[in-house]
Amino acid sequence: MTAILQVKDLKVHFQTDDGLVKAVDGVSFEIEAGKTLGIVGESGSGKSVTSLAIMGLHKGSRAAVSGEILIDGVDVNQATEAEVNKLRGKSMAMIFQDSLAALHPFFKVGDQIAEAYQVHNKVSKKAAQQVAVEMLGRVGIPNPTQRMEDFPHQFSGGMRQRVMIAMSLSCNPKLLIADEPTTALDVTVQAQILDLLRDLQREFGSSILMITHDLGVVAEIADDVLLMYAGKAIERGTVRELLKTPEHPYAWGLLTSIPKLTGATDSELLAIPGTPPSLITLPSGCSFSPRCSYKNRSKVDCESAMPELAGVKSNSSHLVSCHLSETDRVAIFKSEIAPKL
Amino acid sequence: MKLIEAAPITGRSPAAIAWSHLKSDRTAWVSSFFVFIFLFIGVIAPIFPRILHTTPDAFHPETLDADMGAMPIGSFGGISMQHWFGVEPRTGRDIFLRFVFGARTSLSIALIATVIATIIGVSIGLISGFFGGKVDQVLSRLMEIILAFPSILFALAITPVLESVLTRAGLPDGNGVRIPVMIFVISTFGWPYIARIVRGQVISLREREFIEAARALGASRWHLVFREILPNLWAPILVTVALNIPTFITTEAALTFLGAGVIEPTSDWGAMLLASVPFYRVDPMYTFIPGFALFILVLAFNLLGDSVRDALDPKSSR
Amino acid sequence: MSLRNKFLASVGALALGATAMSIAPTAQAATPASWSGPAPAVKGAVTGGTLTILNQGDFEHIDPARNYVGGTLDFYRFFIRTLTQYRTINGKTELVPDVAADLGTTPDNGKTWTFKLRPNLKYEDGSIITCQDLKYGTMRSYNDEILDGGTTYAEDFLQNETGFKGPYTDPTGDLTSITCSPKGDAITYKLAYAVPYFAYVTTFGSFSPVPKAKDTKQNYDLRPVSSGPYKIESYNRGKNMTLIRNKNWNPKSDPLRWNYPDKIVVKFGYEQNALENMLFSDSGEAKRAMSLDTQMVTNLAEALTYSPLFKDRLYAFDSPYARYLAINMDTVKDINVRKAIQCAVNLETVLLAAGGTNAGMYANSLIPTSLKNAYRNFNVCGRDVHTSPTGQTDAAKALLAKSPTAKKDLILAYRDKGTEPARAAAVQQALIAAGFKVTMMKLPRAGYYTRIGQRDVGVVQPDVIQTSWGFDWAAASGIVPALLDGRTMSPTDSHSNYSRQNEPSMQSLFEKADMITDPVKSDKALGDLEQKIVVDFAGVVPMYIEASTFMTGSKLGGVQADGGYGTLSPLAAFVRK
Amino acid sequence: MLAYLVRRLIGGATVMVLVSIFVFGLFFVLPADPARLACGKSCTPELMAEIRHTLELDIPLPAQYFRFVKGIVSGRTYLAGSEAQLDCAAPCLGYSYQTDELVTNLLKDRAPATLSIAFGASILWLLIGLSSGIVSALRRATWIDKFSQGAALAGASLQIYFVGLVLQFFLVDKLGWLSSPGYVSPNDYPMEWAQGMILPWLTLGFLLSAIYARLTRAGMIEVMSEDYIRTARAKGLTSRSVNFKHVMRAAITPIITVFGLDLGQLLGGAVITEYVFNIPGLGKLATEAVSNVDLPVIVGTVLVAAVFIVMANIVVDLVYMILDPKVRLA
Repeated sequence: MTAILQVKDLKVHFQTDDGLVKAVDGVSFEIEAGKTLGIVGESGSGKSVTSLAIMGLHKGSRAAVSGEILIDGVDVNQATEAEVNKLRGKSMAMIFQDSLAALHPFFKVGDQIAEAYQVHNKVSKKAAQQVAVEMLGRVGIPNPTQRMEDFPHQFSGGMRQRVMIAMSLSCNPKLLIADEPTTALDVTVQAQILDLLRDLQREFGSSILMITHDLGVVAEIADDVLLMYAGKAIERGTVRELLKTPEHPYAWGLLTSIPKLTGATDSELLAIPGTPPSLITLPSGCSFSPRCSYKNRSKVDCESAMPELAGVKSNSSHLVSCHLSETDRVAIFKSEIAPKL
Repeated sequence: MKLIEAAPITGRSPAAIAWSHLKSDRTAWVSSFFVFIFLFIGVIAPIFPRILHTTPDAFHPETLDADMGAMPIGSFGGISMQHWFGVEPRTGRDIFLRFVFGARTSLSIALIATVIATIIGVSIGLISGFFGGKVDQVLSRLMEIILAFPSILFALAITPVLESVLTRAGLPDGNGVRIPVMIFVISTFGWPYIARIVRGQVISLREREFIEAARALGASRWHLVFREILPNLWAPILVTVALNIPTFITTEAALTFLGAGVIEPTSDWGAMLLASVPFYRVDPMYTFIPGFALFILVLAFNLLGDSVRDALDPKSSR
Repeated sequence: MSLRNKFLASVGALALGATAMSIAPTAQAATPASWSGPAPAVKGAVTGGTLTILNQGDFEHIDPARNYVGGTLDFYRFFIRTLTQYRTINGKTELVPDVAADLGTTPDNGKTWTFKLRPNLKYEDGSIITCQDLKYGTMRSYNDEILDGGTTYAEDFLQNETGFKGPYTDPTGDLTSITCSPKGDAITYKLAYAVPYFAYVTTFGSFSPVPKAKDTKQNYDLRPVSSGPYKIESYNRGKNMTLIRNKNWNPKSDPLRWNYPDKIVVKFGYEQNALENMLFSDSGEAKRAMSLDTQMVTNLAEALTYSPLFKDRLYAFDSPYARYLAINMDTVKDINVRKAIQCAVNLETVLLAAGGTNAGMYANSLIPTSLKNAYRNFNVCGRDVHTSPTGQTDAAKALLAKSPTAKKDLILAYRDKGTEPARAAAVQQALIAAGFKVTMMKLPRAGYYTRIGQRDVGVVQPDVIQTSWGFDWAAASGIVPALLDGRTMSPTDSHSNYSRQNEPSMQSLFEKADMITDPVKSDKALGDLEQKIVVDFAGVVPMYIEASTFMTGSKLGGVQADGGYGTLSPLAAFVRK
Repeated sequence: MLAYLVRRLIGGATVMVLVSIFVFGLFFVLPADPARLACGKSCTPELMAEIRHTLELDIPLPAQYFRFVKGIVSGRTYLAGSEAQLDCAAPCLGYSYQTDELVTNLLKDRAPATLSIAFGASILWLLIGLSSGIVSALRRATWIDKFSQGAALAGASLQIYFVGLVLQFFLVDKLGWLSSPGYVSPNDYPMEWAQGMILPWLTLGFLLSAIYARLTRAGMIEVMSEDYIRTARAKGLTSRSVNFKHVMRAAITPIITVFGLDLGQLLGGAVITEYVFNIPGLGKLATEAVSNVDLPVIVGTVLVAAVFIVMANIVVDLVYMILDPKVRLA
């Protein structure tokens, strides 16, 4: 198995008037060919920033990016804008959350897709247009030839997201980064888009990096999951591991907060007490400790230091960063969490 | 299904943020300093005649060369210890004093006009934005019409008319009429610009939750407009006003320059520039002093306006 | 632009009309040799070349019946001849017969005038100029509604029992007061009342010959038939006009015209500044050019600074304008106050505001010194203004003290034009210094003279009025009656008697003056009258007689100041090789 | 689209009618009664009445306004039947009290000068404004950005009646690089025309370009932060095509709008420019008319200027529709 993307100790810091914002602070992971990694976390946890860093889209902004982002043997972080441009769209493509904002309002969707194809393939405009039609067809947009001529605002949210997907897949990228692709859509459409993504992934054999705050989405599509909190990875493992036997108190909170059999609801918003910490003045030690209901059970002082991301038991693939001893975690999970799942 | 929303990075009020921005903004300091200086000399103008032992209107024939087209004697338009900025050709009036008192006239007219235009603009903007429908249509059309007027040109045309009307109404001839007329004209053509912006803001605010809430609580319309909406508009209003003052100052100067302004012998920058035109070649200083001063003042106001805008709305380009 | 403001013009006429002067001078006797052509050669003149005239705007009118603009009256003599005309040689201006052969004779002391006519004068087409043409030229000027503009002298002075309305409106009608001698060698005018100075009046265009067959009504303005040394080759209104020699003009028949250039080109549509700068920099066509309507204003100071460079192309001369303040005797009734105003005004600052010593010379009287018989060098406020022009503030205060109750706040009316605001400010300062309170009444150019003359009830009347007067002919009769005779006023309008002077004692003197036959004596009488009104009644404050400063291209010669019209005249101009 | 156009045209028309009523009202509150002015010194009640009749001031106000409008639409005849009958073809704005010329002729005579100014100046200010705006948006916070922003700010704060004189003093009088400003017909003397126009063009171009520089910069910077620009980059487009295709396309629309409106304002008469440089355009005509209380001309010039502004507004809206699909298809 070969890794398409390797991210080592990624740090993205923003210098603001109020101080240094550590949006991403030392995150590492890799994605293997054809696999899907889901990065989960609430807004401000740094997941989107991570995705932009991978696309090299922080270049020319105030962000200070450090660490290694290897794709196709190129370190995006070291590469020049020109070099990254070769990768963008071809080796890695991105689907953004708000498709209305992400598509140019003044250009026809057909042209926008064709453009994406033309960047990396020396072909005539006509040929590119043809590809665009095909892609639109592929992503399931009815009578694509006419729709080519339409402008983004003339599409429904779902259709627009399909356009985004068509555009991102037009050059058959090895890695597809989807930043909350379904958040803006209603539930039924979400399902359709996810199905579409899965089918296309099979068809194109590309890997997907799925950025989301929605465990449901992860369950649907991801093979592995990376759980982020306040710019750090706090738990990592296969979907199964993370959803069935979560190790981190935060993960527990997330899972128990998912209502059973009912649709989306805001009534459970306070399932995890407190609010995420300011990224400027992080709490000392474990950044989750202020909200952790179990920190008193810990033998180590949670405020002392940020716990390492360490393997659970013998299993090397399932990693967690928590001061609670494994036995405590098992105990707590059995007695208090499992029943709620 | 949503998870917990992120909390704001810091909990400071927009005003506090804006103020901290302004304080750290050097341009803002420098420009407001200059603005202050001009306002200051305008205010203390009356002390200068005492210092210089002459008035802005007093003629000084001794400073002119009668046989040379009555141009000032000496270089740079007759600059001397007695006459710091030189003297006017053909009258010998002290340019420094006229400059100082000119600042007084120009600024007070512009500022009063600003206040009036702002009051009208804000209230009309609020009303037409909040009540919408017929009211809005009528008011918007009114603005459209006023904006369709070639303002300077029309101001020129209407000045004598208003003048006669007011004179018949019993106001004294001369500046007693001229100045009110100018203020009226400037604010009349000024307010729609403010109103339009306010209107836009109100329309966007109108549907916001907190207004809905207040409405639900059965607050009266006037309460909504003035208690709920207005307080949320101070930022855009402030910016608009800040950027309008220089426009009004220049309009005042332009009107006077074109002869629809204050009357001899009252000092006014526009009038000084106008009077200097025939001599700009022979006595450049005479043109340069009021012209440059006007430039600095307007520049200062513009810079200040920009700073205020940047401070109040961080999205704006830096 | 105009010799006087147009409104003023008609006023001047009407004023005089109202002034019934009963007796006229004894007719001139012998005809001086100088009355027969040709005009004496100009020193150093060369024939040939093209004279260029650059003007701001087009001529208002060149139809003789409609033209009343100083510069144009002077210029159009190139192709228009009138009954009498002014001749200027070496700075000396005199009245000479033009189409006429003498300056007229009157059997009945000025009510009837007969002029002998020069034999066989020709139009440009070679046809003879007849007495009938002269009569017709006057008759058509009665059609004011079609031929607007021009003087109203003919209508004002000539009898018109039949109520003739002009040849266009009643083609069958006749102006019986003009008759031609059987041989057609003399023309006779019957006046409604005696006008001793009628020979001056006949210098105006309504006394020029127009061939009825060639009269094109309004369009005559575009192509008048020439009787002078040049004829119109082309005339594009608002753009340009070209004059070429008129072969049928005979120099021997003309005592006042020259024809040195082969061609005269007039161009219109230049802006004051641009034009001034062209002449100033003496560049391109401006080398051979002059302007009829553009004085040096902007560049005056510069021109003076380097005057040696310009000495032979800079022309400074007295214009016929007297600049003065009229004190409204209706509203300022107290003599002491009026005298105080007179004392307070500081002629020095006023003249400086006008541009200094080059803008004019201090005046104690409305009558220019050039009118020897009429001018009186009296003191105003006890001082000779020529030597001590500054305001007599203390004297003024003393006078005011004499009548403490009298009104001391004055409205000062002035026109928003040229240096007038600055001058008004000078007056205002002087008055304030003397203890007056002064409100400035700034009035637009148009209708200024109407506004300041209004006496209608309910109209705010100014107390002090800044105005000016340029005489139509060089005689006190062209000044004093128009400006100071109470009889000119109507209940609603002061006409040009802006002082509203109507003192009984003065009016009786005016009536006496009417009786005077001899022009010299009449000048003297009117001079005395003016002195009394200025000194004893302080009805006006004379300030200065205006001087004009013109510039021409360096290659022009023979250009001269014309005393007749107070403008720079191209009549004798020639182009240096 | 068509319906919209019609609606806008009707709207514009109503605005014009209201403007005209308002301006026409000037005739009657005026300080100097035109008849009294024309009547002059020798004014008798009879003469006064006659003049009132000639000027058609002796009929009720609405009737006068109606005739005025009718004159514009289909021409009118003064003193019909009399010897002095005057026919005034449509669009008739009457005769100048000052020069007795047809107002429409005066306007025709003066329009070319104003057009000349607008023509040259607008090209200049677009070029300068856009380019410097783009440069400083792309080279943000560099010295060149700071410089052009400084220049723009200065330009926005300078007054034409000051800059004009200063430039004339140096470029024309002292250095003699330019010939003194003025207007001659480009047909008769194309060279002199250009020479005379350079200074006005430069002055106006520089001052107005300031606004455009600021506008362009702000607009581009705002667009650059848009999601769809990020998308464009994510596609792997070169920064060149991102900036000049994607960013410009979105940033240009408001600039064109402002340009249209400015041009409309200018065509109505560059009052101050013409005044400063002595250029016989519509603005000059208007100022002269005002100082002469020449009502028909005042009304004429104001109306023409208003027409230009209203037209500009409509054109701009249409252009906007073409440029912005959202509006177009809404």
